[in-house]
Amino acid sequence: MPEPTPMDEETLRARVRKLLEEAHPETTDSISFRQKQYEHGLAWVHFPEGYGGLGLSPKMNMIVFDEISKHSKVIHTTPPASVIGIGMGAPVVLTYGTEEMKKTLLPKIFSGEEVWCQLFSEPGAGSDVAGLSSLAIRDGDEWIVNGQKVWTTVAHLSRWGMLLTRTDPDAPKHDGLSYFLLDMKAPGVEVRPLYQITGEAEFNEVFLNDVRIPHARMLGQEGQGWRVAITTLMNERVAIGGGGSKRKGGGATGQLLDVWRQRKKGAHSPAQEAMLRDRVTRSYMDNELLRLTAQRARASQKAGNPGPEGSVAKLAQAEINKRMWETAIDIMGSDALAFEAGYALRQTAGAPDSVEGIAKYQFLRSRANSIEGGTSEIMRNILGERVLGLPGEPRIDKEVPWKDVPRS
Amino acid sequence: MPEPTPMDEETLRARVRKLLEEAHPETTDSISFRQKQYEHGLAWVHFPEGYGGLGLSPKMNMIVFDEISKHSKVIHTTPPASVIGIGMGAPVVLTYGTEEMKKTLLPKIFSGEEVWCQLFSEPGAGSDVAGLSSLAIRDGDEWIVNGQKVWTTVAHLSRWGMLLTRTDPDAPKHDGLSYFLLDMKAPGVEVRPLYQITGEAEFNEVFLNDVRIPHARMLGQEGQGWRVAITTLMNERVAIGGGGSKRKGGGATGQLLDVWRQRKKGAHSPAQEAMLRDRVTRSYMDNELLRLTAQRARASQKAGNPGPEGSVAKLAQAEINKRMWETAIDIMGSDALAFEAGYALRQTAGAPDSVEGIAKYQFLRSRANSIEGGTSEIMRNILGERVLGLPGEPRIDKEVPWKDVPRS
Amino acid sequence: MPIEMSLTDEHEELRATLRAFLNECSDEATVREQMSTERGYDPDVWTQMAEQMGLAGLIIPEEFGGAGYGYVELLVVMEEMGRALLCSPYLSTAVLAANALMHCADEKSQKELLTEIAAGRMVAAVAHAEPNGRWDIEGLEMTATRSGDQWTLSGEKTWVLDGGSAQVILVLARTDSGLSLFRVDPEAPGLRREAVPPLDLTRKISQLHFEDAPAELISAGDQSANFERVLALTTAALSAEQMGGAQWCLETAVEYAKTRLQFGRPIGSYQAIKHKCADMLVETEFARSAAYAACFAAAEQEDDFLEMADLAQSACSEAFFHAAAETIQIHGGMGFTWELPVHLYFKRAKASDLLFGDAAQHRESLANRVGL
Amino acid sequence: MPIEMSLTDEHEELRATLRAFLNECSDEATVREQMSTERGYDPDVWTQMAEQMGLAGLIIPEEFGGAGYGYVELLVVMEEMGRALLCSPYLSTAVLAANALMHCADEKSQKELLTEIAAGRMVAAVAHAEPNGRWDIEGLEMTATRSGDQWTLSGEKTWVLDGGSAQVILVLARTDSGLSLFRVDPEAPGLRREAVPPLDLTRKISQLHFEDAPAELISAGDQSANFERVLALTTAALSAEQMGGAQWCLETAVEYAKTRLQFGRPIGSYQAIKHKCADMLVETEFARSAAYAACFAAAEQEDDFLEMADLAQSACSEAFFHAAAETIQIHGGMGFTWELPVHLYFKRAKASDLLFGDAAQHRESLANRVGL
Repeated sequence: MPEPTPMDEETLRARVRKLLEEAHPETTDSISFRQKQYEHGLAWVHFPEGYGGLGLSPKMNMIVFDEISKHSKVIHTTPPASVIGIGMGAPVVLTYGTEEMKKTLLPKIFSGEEVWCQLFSEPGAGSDVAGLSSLAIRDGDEWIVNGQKVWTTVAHLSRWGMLLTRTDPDAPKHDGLSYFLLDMKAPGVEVRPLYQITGEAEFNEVFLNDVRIPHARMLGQEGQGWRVAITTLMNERVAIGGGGSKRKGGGATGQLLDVWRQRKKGAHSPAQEAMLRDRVTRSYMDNELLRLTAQRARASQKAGNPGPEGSVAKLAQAEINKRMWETAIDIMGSDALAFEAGYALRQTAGAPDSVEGIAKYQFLRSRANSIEGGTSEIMRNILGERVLGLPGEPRIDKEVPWKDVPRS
Repeated sequence: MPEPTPMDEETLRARVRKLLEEAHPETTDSISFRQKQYEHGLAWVHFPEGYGGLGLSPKMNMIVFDEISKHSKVIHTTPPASVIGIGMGAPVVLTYGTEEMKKTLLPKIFSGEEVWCQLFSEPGAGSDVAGLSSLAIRDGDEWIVNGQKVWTTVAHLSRWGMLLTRTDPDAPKHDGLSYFLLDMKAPGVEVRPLYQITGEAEFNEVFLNDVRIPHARMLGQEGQGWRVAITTLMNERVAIGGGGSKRKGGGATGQLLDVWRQRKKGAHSPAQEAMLRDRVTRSYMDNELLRLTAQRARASQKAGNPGPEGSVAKLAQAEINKRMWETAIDIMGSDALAFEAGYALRQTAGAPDSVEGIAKYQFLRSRANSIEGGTSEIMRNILGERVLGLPGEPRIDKEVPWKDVPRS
Repeated sequence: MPIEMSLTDEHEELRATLRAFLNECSDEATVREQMSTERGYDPDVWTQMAEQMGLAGLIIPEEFGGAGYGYVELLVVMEEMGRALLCSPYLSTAVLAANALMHCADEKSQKELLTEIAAGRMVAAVAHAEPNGRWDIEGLEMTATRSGDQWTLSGEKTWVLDGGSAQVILVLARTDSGLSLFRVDPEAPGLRREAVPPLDLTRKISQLHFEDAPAELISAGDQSANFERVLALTTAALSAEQMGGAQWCLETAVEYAKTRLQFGRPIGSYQAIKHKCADMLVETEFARSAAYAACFAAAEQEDDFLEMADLAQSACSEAFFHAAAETIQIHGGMGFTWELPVHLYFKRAKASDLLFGDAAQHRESLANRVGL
Repeated sequence: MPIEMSLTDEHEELRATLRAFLNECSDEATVREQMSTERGYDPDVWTQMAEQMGLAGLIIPEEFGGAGYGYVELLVVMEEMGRALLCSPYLSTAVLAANALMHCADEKSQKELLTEIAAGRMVAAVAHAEPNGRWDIEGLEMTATRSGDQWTLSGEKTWVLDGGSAQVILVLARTDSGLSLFRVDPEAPGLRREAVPPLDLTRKISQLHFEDAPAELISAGDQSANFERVLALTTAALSAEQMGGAQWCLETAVEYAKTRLQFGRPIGSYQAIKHKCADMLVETEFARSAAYAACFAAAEQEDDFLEMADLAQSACSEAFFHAAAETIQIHGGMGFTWELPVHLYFKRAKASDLLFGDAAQHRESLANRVGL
């Protein structure tokens, strides 16, 4: 990325006001407004000029937001389905895409016209993403892909998929992968919802049957897909390791406290109340510690001494969440025998409307916290090896051809 | 061991009465009585005749004990220092010793005249006993041994040591070991107490400097020491995995309940009392579950279907003990800031005389429970691999010469 | 008196027969089919269990058409049913209602109702808990109203197992003589039965609204102590079911850990997974000891039975929940999908824990009994 | 107001200086030597810490000869002292007594005593807890007796830090105006000081028996709220010490896990050990956040300081104890020998937890403050 050119805050604010003169959020729909925002270089100001940015520091994106807020009650923020495209798709296109890709794809990613999804995980390759076995075989100017992807958010809404697939089974596993832009409307691409413990399908399975992809849609070099994918994964992990509420007693803690305060009086013996209260206090503490650790992480980052606080959060939060919602259920006691939301299989959940409803939903949903975005076991490996410098285990899957590595 | 010859209970009881006519515990000192007991084949009735036994089933040892109890108020049970000699030394001598060894050593093991110790563990070889690095080099009819042993109970009282040492560094680690009877009075054998967290030294370190052992004192073949040692280790593990009290609320549980019942009234808030009471109840339950599991294990054994219950006990008990004594400390609260027993370094501990004193001592001592006789980590490996059949980890220390295996 | 806790060859035969039956009638597809119905079980299978296998009347005395077996047989049956996640009114009818009738009801009702239950012709629900959220005997507050020879009931009963499909409802309510047992016709005027959407789809629950509903008094004298025993007998049986569920989780997790490869080797070869499995084994074996102790104590009418039932509920609830949670974790992403059955066990585990008061409450009850 | 919790370069310099000093004056051999003395510390080192490094008066205002620093500097100091297991009257004198004087005493006494403390000429002990086992303000029951202008004290005070070697004893006792602070000469008639054999050899404690011992009243009005704050300030500082201890354990365990080989590879390459270390890291980092939050809140006089002190005591006590316990486990057999220093940290951890009311009590206090 080019060095940010200096532009002072006031100049930037003036440009925002100019955009608002052309299109005002209160009178323009989201897509149209965001198209204009892109044209003005105010989509992501840290991108280069001509690609929706102005070559500024990433911090200055806040100023755009702030200036729009000043002049409009309506804010056209990132559409939920576009989070992946904007967070992961756009940087990848910018770094590895052709000029034509950048020009055609980036505006529609930002505007929300085209949703993107990420096609890395496979049923046989969970923690071991690089062990994936979908296979692309070259056929003239095209590749023919077969395989199955899983855990694909918004696949059913997507126009484009970021596909990581094997192109050389004879190479060691990390070296035989390539990265493609997949047209999700192409023949042979089939998307099926994957229902979870709650009955919702936040994710999809994507089946690829003889799907043809032009060679020109490969991002990065052949066999260098892992390197391209790594950037994407880094962004994902940061996105998931939230770090709890920013406000004391806020967020999930607040919901737990509501469950506690609204508990049925007399349902628990005094001793049971004392123990539940201690568990609630522990959860309160846990969330405070997450919050304070995130705060400390920001301070260290700012001071230029990033510590291990960030990596710690993902692991801790998963366990903290599960414990917290278990406590909420035990506070409700037998009232938790009823699951009012029901289990109708559905693609998107309506948010439960009571604190008890939220707690019951989260009790189930939170089981995934220690799995999604890196299992707690993998996170402990990462903390142990990358942060503490402990040695790795003997590996039998490296430096041998992928096809010779045992797999299930 | 030969098939037990049938001898009915009454005949055996008659033989015991005959022994008692010759020497009565109430009028004979322990050593003299146990010498006679040996001569009569009533030391370990499952040993062959002529070696302190009668070739009976091991169960029949109980009858000897029972008959003696009937006729004597004094019972000369196993002297504490002889537990290892009797439990591990005698079987090894019986299986691997020469006729002369059996004749000279077994009577003195049983009588308590000669104490035995076990010299397997080394500072560099804890969980990985077979990785040990003390080395014996052949010199004519003798071996010259150098190295250091550790965790040697009663070494300072011992006449004989069961020594496992390396005789071939070029062989894979299990194949290069030999097993010797070591004269603990030999020049070059130095015993030093190893003090623990409590200030006591239950164990010793044993330093071997150019110690000469006649080749004739090798038990089993050269290079087959591991096989000889295995028998010994099996006995040890059984001895440690106790399985808790046999009586409801007895043993350590009883001591915890005493601490709980004698707690200082008013020192804890009602909520704290409720939580401590729950922890006490959990410990009570844990010990009940240990007791019931041991009971179930005995029943399965009897029914001829031994299950995993036995292996489970060692792991569970270690964690249960640590948790239990932590609870006792927290009940005492600030009173646990005082350690009345003091930490004077000493070879044997006087038992503390109050329940609080016992609890404080055990709080410290129990930290070793998850280490001694197999760490909890090793026990989990054993349960996972041997009981559940889960695959082992890749090994880099097998099938290569011991000298090429990295070690600290 | 120490109990000799071991199963005989006959018990193992019973287990084998039952497992074969459940492999057939409670395979995963059947469980999913039944749990999505309103009734929640297949009445034909229920009849079959009663008629062909004598299961409905397993613990009902022979004089009432039952098999006259005891709690050791029930232990085996519940363990297997828990393992197979059977959708069935077994707990409500053959355990809770049968015990309530055997311990609290008059002979006439025993004869009439137990015979029907044993024959598989009647599903019976027991209505005891109330909206106050309590599970102890003192928490039962509904009071019956008498006018002449007629009794009526008003108020609410919650978490009634199979209350929606039962052919008879047994209601606990207070009268001048103390806690009493009533028989109510499910179609009685003034009784409204409302299905509750359950956390655990494999066990259906209802809320019952009574408004001057006619009821027949079928007990004599205060049933507090008797019904406390009924609840303990029910949790003892349930604990065996929970232990069976934990055992399924352990086996399923271990099997997956052996066959699922990541980074070129089975995930069960990694200590993180291996040690989880080892800890599950310990907890499951302890749960087994607890369930055995409670059921053997019930069978032998040991003095410490109530204590053992508390111990078993607490140990087995936690063991099953932990086992189900770890089994999800060991399965990774697939573990929390609807597609795999693990989540069904997870929900069953939590619901079973909450059903008669949770593990912590039973620990408190145990502490009270032991005098801590 | 959110606090910006980060250390400046000056703080890091302070840390580096202190660490160099402690490497010299609190190496393992010195700790073992000092802990086996009756006094429990080296008075020369104490003087040096005061005179050369200004540590004794770190938080004492400059007007009383102190350095006039705040709680952020104290955070750094306590963390390093905890890491080095320093044997010193620092907690008793420079933290607890200094805070008691600063918050509860009259100006004359402040001037007199704080100056002496800052100069390193006086070790001071605070006597508050009593044999009833309570650590809350209401638990302080000793009542001072007045006759004319003279006050005398009778009764017992327990767990007095450095009570045996102190040159002044500050006693909390009740008078008509409420909780009050008294100054007692250690050599006063009627005062008997009894050394208590401590669980944690590195911190000496005494029991004080008062029998009509003359005392000087040095506070005005009820000091309950002030002394509650003093205790919170002390636990906040102690939590930083505990966090430093946990950090030592983590580093020591990790270092051992890297170098100890079993079965041909470092034990830290096994997940059983690696994951233990990772969990220790999480807990230690959380403890650091808690200690920082409490000490920064103290420094900034935030409204939520008392809450943060409770949080810190609870989090740091548990983190230190777990870290020490796991460090023993990771070291295997050697971990519980006298020879290795791990056991000293283990004992320090438990004693520090118990010293001002344990983690569970502080959670209850936190719940009260937050209104749960």
